[in-house]
Amino acid sequence: MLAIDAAAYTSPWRRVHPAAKGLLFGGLLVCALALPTWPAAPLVAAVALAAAFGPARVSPRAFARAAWGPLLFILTGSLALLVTVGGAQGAVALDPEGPARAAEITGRAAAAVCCQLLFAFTTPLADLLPRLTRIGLPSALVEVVALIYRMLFVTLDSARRVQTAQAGRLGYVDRRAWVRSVGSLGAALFVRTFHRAQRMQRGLECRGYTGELTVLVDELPLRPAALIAAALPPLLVAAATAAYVFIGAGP
Amino acid sequence: MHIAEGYLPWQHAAAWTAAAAPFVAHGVRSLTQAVRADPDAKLLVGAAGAFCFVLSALKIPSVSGSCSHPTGAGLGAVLFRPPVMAALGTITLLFQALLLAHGGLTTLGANVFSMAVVGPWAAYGAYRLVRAVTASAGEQTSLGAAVFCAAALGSLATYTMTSVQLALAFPDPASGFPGSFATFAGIFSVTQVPLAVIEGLVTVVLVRLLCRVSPDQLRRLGV
Amino acid sequence: MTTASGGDATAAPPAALAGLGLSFGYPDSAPVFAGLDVHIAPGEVVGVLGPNGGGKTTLLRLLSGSLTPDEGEIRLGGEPVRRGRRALAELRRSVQLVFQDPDDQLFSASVTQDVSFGPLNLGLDTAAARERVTWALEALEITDLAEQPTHLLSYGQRKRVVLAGALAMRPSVLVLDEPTAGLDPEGVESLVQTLEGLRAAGTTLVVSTHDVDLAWRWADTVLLLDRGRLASGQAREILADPALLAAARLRPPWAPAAGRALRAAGLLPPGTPGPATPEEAQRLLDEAAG
Amino acid sequence: MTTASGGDATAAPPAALAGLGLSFGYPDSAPVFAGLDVHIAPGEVVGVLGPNGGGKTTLLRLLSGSLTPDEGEIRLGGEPVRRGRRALAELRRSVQLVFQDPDDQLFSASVTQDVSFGPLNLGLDTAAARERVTWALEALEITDLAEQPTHLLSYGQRKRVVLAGALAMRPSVLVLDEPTAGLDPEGVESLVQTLEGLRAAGTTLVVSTHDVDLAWRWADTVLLLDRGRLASGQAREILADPALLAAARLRPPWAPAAGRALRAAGLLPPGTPGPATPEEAQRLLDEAAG
Repeated sequence: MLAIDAAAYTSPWRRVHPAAKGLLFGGLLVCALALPTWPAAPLVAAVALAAAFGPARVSPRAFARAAWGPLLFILTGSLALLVTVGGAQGAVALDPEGPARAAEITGRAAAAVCCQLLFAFTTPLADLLPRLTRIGLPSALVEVVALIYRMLFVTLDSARRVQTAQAGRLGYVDRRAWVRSVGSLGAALFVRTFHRAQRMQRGLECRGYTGELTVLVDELPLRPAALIAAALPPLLVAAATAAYVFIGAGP
Repeated sequence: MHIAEGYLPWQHAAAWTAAAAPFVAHGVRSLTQAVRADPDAKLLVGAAGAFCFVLSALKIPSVSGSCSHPTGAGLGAVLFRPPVMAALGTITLLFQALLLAHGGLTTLGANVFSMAVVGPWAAYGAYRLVRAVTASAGEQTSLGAAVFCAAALGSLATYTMTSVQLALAFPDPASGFPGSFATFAGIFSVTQVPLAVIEGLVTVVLVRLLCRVSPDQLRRLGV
Repeated sequence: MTTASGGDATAAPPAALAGLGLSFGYPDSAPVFAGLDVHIAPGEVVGVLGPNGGGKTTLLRLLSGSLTPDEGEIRLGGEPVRRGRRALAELRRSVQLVFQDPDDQLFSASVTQDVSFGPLNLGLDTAAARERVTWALEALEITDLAEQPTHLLSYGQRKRVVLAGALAMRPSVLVLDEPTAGLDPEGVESLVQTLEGLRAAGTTLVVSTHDVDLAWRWADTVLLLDRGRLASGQAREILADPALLAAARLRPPWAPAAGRALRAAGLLPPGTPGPATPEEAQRLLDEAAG
Repeated sequence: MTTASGGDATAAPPAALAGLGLSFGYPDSAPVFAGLDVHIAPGEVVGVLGPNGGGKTTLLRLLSGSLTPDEGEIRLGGEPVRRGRRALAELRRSVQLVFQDPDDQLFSASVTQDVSFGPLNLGLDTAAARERVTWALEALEITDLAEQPTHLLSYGQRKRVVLAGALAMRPSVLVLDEPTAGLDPEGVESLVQTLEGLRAAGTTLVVSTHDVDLAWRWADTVLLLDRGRLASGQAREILADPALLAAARLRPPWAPAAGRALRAAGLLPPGTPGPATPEEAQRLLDEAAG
């Protein structure tokens, strides 16, 4: 129903422990943010994309569709960096430093977005969320987060069907109708979601619910070899960047 | 308008995370307390969270003819109060980052601060204020005006805060923070001011309907 | 329903609604149809049958303009529906889709408000919209529900309100997804009666259902669908063909077997249609016995 | 099912589950039942039939402890269920209720997680709970879904997962609200096969349905309900009685009429049970013709 989510469940890396994937993509993300953008950002992007389209077999089309939104934000945001206001050249002027600054930020953010997306594309939330207790989050919170994850799909499904029904009766034909339709859609979803919660409460009581939503979490082996393999790419990117900077600073 | 992953320098990302943390911690504490006190509350909180996520995924018309999404900050603040919204908003933003690629993980703190803290608090303040001022004007008018102001102001406050965050991260080389704030706010205001008005109208339609369909639920929530 | 593939499509009488060469697939999954042809004659009741996941709902959504085909075209009254917002709005107005779950289509606080949603979107003024509402509620025999809040209605009542909301658009074709699901036998009977009334008044009905017995006694033509068209034609020919039904993973209806048995017993003259309902069959048997 | 009114209740064999003198009403509305008696014998399939709003779901919820009767008592294996949390928990464990809409009972994102919820609430350790999950998924033939996310499953698959969740509690009675609603004929058939397997393994089944034809061929006993009990007894007696069916606003099943016609045609010896399915009737006719 949501493209990234659906892809994550069929990812060949699904059985890899989330911690290993977190280390790989998190490490690359840190490289992109903390190291000098040139050359770290292109290196990070290249390594992340190679991993994604190679062993993790992420569909390039699905990836491009998902990346489009954040990239659009990055590009429009960077437009603002091209100009300077209130300076010596008058109210609004092109900033001679602007293009370099915009390019740097665009590069860094684009590399970072790759890391984030690829983690999302390979890590299903059903595998990730129950493990959040292990990093110290209260179990009541984790249960609520997991419950929201399940219920949002049911609600999203309702939203789509109500919206289709409204469109069939020309509910989105002009802006006025649109406002009325979205408002009544929101109200319908509110009512339905809370009724659903009440029915779910009954359903869970039949299975002995007393307040704790304890479930079995699938065992995923966390092999030291996987952790080392996951840590290697970020370390290599960091080393390559350091070497580049060192050589560049040399004679 | 979620700040994308990697767009903020890491120092800024860390600072906004620190700024948002106490609000989120407070929200999570009140949420977990409510859930521990009453096991029924767990499913209701789940419903509220799912509702917040789906609400912010709905499409509303914008000037350009394309569409955008409501922030939901105003409605959420009126229905669930700002402290709970800090927690629910954070969960929503986390799901948006991982499921929709809206906003990032390192920029989660910055986005939480603008969308789950500043927006809801501004909306709630506006709601309370307008409610107090229009108390004599009749329930329908008073509620309608208050809900409109809450939703519109909540939306505007969110985008103003995002502009502040971007301006602080990228000050104008000549005029510093004020200049770049003017630039970012100027670019966003073209689309965001009409969107805030539309979000206000949508929220009024929504709350009016809820008053008729689900008055008990609203009373329980204290609207 | 008359179906045509390829060249003789032009020779068929003008269909109320048709799909020519429809191809459609949801993103990231196998196509549901490739090159499907569907012709729906005016004033017919068309039964759409097939297994779950066979594409019944997808076809209904394509025909009513709530999905756009990847390839192929929809024809409304013989005219191809052009791409673009205005043509799409006209298709949606003329072909109203009624969902299986009435809660998906009820989003207003009161029955009148809900039924008036469509007419108001057509740009009618308040008086004209009110007239439409009154007429639609009468046609569905639920005038007494006009002022009721929607959330207090029974399931069967909600189904009728949703139908009234669709009817208030004055569609030429009503497309119904599993209209009898969840209704008790009495509710099914009374809904079918009401829909027969609409058909008598000139509305074409396209109905998806799992109920082969209902399709046997009610549908004029039948379309068997399992990811692509399996067969279409006169209901009583298609539904009497065990091989076709097996291909569509359906069980046969009871009526043909009962009819054969009654003819074998000499209680029905050869060549006459069999009983449509078990009550009819019982009556024939009782008459013979009594 | 054996039913008893008044004095002879004690003479009946110990029921797997019984309700004696059940009265119940929802707040602010007329009572649904007053003094209803229900006896369910071990190992039976009990069909609960009646119009919408007739109290089928209410009865199923009372029997499974999801509602508490205003008056009367529930007996589990002959023993009255005392009021109080522990007795209620024991009733709920032994009598598992499966709702019509699977989304009302699936709260977890993964199938294994969801099915494990009940066993863990019983206090089983991880290994024992995992064993129960494996066993329940095998019994419902959905072992391949173990790792799937619930929101990507089809409707029929979700129905099976909910059933597995109930079965993992090892109940003595499974109470199913409209288990076949929304399934296509093939889905109905395969679900009935699976449930028959559970019955063969000793589980008692209480099933509400609108499908009189299904009740005829599957249920041992039937309970007709329309705000109070109308009748109960052997399925093939109750469902062959037109007067009773009319009182419950049900249509008769096809099978008895078809059976009569076949006997009248001399294709079935008198006294033998009629065909349970149209396929069977066709086969008899084909054999006679061929």
